[in-house]
Amino acid sequence: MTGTSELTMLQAVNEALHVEMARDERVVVLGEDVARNGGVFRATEGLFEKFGEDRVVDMPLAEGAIVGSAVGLAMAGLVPVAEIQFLGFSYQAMHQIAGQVARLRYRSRGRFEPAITIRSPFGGGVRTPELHSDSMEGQLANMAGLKLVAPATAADAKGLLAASIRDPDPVVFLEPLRGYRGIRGEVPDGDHVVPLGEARLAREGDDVVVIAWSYQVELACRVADALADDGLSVAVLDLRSLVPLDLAAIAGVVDRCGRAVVVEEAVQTGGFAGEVVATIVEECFWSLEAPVVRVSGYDVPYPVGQLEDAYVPDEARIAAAVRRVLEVA
Amino acid sequence: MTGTSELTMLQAVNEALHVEMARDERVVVLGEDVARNGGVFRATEGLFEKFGEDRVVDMPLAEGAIVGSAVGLAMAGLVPVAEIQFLGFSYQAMHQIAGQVARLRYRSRGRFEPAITIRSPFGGGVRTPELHSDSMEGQLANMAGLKLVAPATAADAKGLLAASIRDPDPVVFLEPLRGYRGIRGEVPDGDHVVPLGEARLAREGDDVVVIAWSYQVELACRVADALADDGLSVAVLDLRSLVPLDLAAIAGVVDRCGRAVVVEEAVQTGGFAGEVVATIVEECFWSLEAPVVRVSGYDVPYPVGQLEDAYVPDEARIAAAVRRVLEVA
Amino acid sequence: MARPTDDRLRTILVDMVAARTQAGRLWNLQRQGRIGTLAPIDGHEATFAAAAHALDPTEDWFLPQYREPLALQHFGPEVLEQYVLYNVGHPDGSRLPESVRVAPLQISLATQVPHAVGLAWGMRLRDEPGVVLVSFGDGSSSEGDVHEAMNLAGVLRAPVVFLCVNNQWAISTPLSLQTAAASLADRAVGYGIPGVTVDGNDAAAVFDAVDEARARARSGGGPTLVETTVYRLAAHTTADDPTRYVPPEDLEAARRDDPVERLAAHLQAAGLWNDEARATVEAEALDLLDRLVDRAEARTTTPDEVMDHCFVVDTQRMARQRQELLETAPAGGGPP
Amino acid sequence: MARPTDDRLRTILVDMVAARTQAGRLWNLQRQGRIGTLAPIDGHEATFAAAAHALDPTEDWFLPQYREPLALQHFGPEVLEQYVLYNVGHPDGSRLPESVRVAPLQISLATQVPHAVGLAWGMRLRDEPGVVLVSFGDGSSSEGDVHEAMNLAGVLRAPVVFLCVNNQWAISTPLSLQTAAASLADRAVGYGIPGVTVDGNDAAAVFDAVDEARARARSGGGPTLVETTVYRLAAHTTADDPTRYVPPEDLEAARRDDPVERLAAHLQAAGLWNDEARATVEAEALDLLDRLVDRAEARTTTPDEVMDHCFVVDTQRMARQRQELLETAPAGGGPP
Ligand SMILES: Cc1ncc(C[n+]2csc(CCOP(=O)(O)OP(=O)(O)O)c2C)c(N)n1
Ligand SMILES: Cc1ncc(C[n+]2csc(CCOP(=O)(O)OP(=O)(O)O)c2C)c(N)n1
Ligand SMILES: [Mg+2]
Ligand SMILES: [Mg+2]
Repeated sequence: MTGTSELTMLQAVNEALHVEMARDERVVVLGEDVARNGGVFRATEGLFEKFGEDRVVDMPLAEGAIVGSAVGLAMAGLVPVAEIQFLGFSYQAMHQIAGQVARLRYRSRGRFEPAITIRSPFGGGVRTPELHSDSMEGQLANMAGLKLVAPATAADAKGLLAASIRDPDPVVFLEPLRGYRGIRGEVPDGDHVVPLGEARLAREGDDVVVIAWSYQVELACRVADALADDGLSVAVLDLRSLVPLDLAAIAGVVDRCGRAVVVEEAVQTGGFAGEVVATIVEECFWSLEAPVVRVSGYDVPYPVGQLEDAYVPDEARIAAAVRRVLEVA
Repeated sequence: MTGTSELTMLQAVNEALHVEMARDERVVVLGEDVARNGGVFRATEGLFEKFGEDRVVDMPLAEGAIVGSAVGLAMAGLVPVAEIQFLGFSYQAMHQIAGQVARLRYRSRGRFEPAITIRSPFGGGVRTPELHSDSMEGQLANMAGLKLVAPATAADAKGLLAASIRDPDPVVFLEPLRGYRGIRGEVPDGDHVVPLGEARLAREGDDVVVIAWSYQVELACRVADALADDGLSVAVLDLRSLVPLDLAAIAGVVDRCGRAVVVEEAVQTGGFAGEVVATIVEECFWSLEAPVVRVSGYDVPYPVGQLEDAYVPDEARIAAAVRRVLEVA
Repeated sequence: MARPTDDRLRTILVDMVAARTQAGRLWNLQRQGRIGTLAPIDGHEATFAAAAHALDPTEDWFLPQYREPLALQHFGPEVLEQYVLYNVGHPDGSRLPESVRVAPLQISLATQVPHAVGLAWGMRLRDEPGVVLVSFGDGSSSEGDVHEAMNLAGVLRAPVVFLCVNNQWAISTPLSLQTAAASLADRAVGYGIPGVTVDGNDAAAVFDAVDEARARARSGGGPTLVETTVYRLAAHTTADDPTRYVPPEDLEAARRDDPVERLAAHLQAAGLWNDEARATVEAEALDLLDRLVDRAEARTTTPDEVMDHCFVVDTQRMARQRQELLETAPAGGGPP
Repeated sequence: MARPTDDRLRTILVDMVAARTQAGRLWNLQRQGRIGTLAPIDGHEATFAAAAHALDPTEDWFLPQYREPLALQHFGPEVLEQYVLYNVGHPDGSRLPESVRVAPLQISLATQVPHAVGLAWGMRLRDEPGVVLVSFGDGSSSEGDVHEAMNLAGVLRAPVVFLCVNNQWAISTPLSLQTAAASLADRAVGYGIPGVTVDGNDAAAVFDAVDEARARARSGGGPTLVETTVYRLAAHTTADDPTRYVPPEDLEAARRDDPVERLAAHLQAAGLWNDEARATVEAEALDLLDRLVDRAEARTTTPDEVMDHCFVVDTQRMARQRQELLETAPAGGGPP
């Protein structure tokens, strides 16, 4: 059990589910098309066959009931892992997510344990229909009582999902659509847990840091590698979890670099990048040698296919922002 | 029609509704208890009697249907003004607000006009039960396609509500519970419109600016007045509308003062104050003489009565933040 | 199913009278500013008390909306004690001991209905024998959550009793503006589950219906929708003025069919009840309530309790907020 | 209500055959990478085409889910034209001219159902005579929106026809896991409205049912729920592999009751249809589609169109974003 295997992010997610269901019989997987079909992306493939229809459940098409019944399952002492087929449809369940999942422990003063994980694919770049690509981190982060996790590598997808399922607090776990097959890497076999709340320095660097999460880390790393050829030393900080946010890691790298770019795919206004900028101002204002720059989606709904490339932050926009921040005297 | 009257904020809201319904027969008011009862706070008092049951409608208890049918009314060319009884229950309608209201024009490429206003009381300080006091500006601001308006005075409540109803874009209009009876002032009689997107300098000042909206402007002004006795010159900028955000006004006052405090009542992480800080960094970083400080709610759900005072930002916390920002050399 | 014995009905009546009496005292305390907004129970006593008595508090769950607690004595004295604490605004008021199978009040209407389905389903997965009763109003029945939950329960054959308490009003909205359905129990057929409407002022009928639904659920027969028709005899809450919208003649008529008086008359005829018994129950109820109010008012909070029980361990930011709070917050809170 | 004439049925069949033919071609285009994910129509033709024909496109509205457009020729040729444009990923594909009373496809399932109620209500407020038909699947019927909307429509007596297209599947989820209801039309009684189930492979029966519901709505009789039972004969979408979950024998049986073949046989017997007619319709349908595809592929976008039609006037920030976009974005988009 000490080796590694090369997996896509999707396979890593699937493996984490297999390991956690085998490890803890309280774990129950529920969602639309998760059982017999193994999920529309195959993230839950093989679970139904292995763990049976009591623990892997195809639900009626009603996100409110998926999340709402997960609350009840948690009250019964189970550990539900609910899938929302695409994050944009979590709006249908927001009253249960923000009002119930996030507050079950708080309301009951610790009596009930909301050991609930809500997994959902999100983000663009793959020409999905409306609402399939929406990024909502900023909104979810503002719902107190939820943890919010967004891995950028296959290994982290496995290790952070395991940690999320084991965590006694509720976690919204975001899986980048583009990463499902587009990100692969060595993943530890068997038990593999990455603690929540610790950022990861994806690239060392001293001139400027790009702070990102999820698929944008992949883009940022490519930019860092490309700019290294120009002699620029670009650090990349992968936040990994937005709540809890690793304040110390942010401060550490910004203190060192003095310049920062924050990348996200969501609508800019009210997005989580703004939170990161505010955090930088609070934690290490005096280290800043230039204004922090956000690279975000624009302030319009996520568009249809032909306009997607215009909307989604790409390497060129990130590189331009990095250069802009570095140009400031 | 050129005089003014002293009104509470609640009366100002009510007056705006009366004026707009009389002015434009396409305006329809719908919500829970808005007709025969005149609203649980009496914001819609007298409308049912004056405009009849076709235009002032008590709806079944279903926020999704209130907002969802408002979308249909707008498609029919009407101008719905929907009330969500307390903002915390807008979660029940979030799929309609974020996914439908906000995107009706965008999706139909301008065919349908979402001239929809969603009014809702929000904010704490009056010992309401759970979810009645939640502040959700950060979340709503991140839903592209929505305007977001939050008046701080009685006159603005009337003028901005009129502007919101007349606006062809959808507006979420936030009314502070504490302000309903706690804020009063001179309000122009008859037609009174305050354009959306223009901040208001509520207090002149040169040393530091407190940026706020809704009831927090009231608190900020009291702090500014109190600190004036100590010889401190504290400006207060009332954003009035969060989307569109008045970037020029923010830049102008921060450039002048060099120091800023942003106040909001919501959960800090992911709240709109973070957006304001990021905006300041983008617009006027080089003017900053000290880190911008946020005064916010804490990162927990809005609490029950006895813990409310510990949670809600008050004058003492705002004053302490102002002093802290001023102390930075 | 067997009609409840008169002895059982007497226990139910005792609970109902106590609830009515305590509701009156709480109303006055609210008017004196000693407790927060209150939702009176008047008119719902038979439904809530009888439904509770049809359950086994050691195995079954009761998931309430917000009016129920005064009539849930069958689930243990802690329900009332914590309800009083809740009403003085103390956060611990929403916590019941592990042994009490009652959930906190639900303010976000109807959201507890899918919880009930999940809880019942979870109990079955854990081979626990109990059922879950979830209570919600006629107004709440319009929320999507109720539909999604009843449909899911039908598919899962979850051991749930859906208790729809139709008191004809949702604040100011009468049933006729709430739905065009002839009966809310008619919803059941759309989920392939049994549905029944009973007179909610008839404690025996409610007991019967819930008892039958419970037996069905326990034997694997799945969920049942039980609608009880009652009339809200008081204001929606202390913040409401029903004279603005309730037709006085309707209220008058409903008062003539008061559930407490009806059961009292029946038991009086059976020789099991009289004015003296009532006076004793009322006096004890008030005495108990007053003691609980005193006790609740004596409890305080420290400001940083606002941070407790959000996460198991504070995040870095929360830890700092806790620190700031201890330094800056006004002294601990107390009753209103 | 009168059964549709055979002439009317022939028009419906022409639309159905065209739809089936075009769906096949679109499937191939998707496989060639020329269009995006597609939801085939196979098995739904009779329901959609007959329902459309029972409406008056100059007065009534059709609010679709996402499979319908190929069979909505009755509402005008623009429906197909824009659908093709939609499928090549062009934003204008969701815009129909003012004269075409069809809403854009709805991806967020069931959210269009309350829209229909508001639209119908609004038309009545404006003294317009039309009705609104809203179409949604068996899977979508589990969403809270459907409940809230049908209940509201019952109260308002809104002129709406709820067309629940029960094709036995929601992606991989069979009806038996979707609901325990014997029929989805059984939901109607819970809202005090009429509900009827018809064989959705029988174009005449669908026409009848919608015609009757429409007449009721127009005469102030309020909404009707019409469930049509059909079978999804193809994959859920081009991204789906139904062999993982559809029992082959069920599919085989359903294929034997193909709605297109059934109506063709009827009209052939009546002397109104033959292989030649079919060949002509198919050829014309393909020809039309190919022209529309060519035309759609020839259209492009400029990057800053992504900012259009969000607000009437860009906010300050949006104006800057538009500027940045024009400077940095990759050249205009085209088909996939
Ligand atoms: C989701 C939601 N919407 C609105 C409210 C505000 N509200 C509180 S009680 C109430 C009426 C409830 O009526 P019903 O369900 O019939 O219960 P009753 O008060 O009659 O017992 C409303 C609208 C709420 N608490 N939650
Ligand atoms: C609110 C929402 N949840 C989930 C999805 C993902 N999804 C797309 S189609 C579909 C199944 C729809 O089934 P049904 O309503 O029966 O329509 P059909 O595809 O059978 O025509 C699902 C789950 C979605 N688009 N919207
Ligand atoms: Mg009621
Ligand atoms: Mg279907």
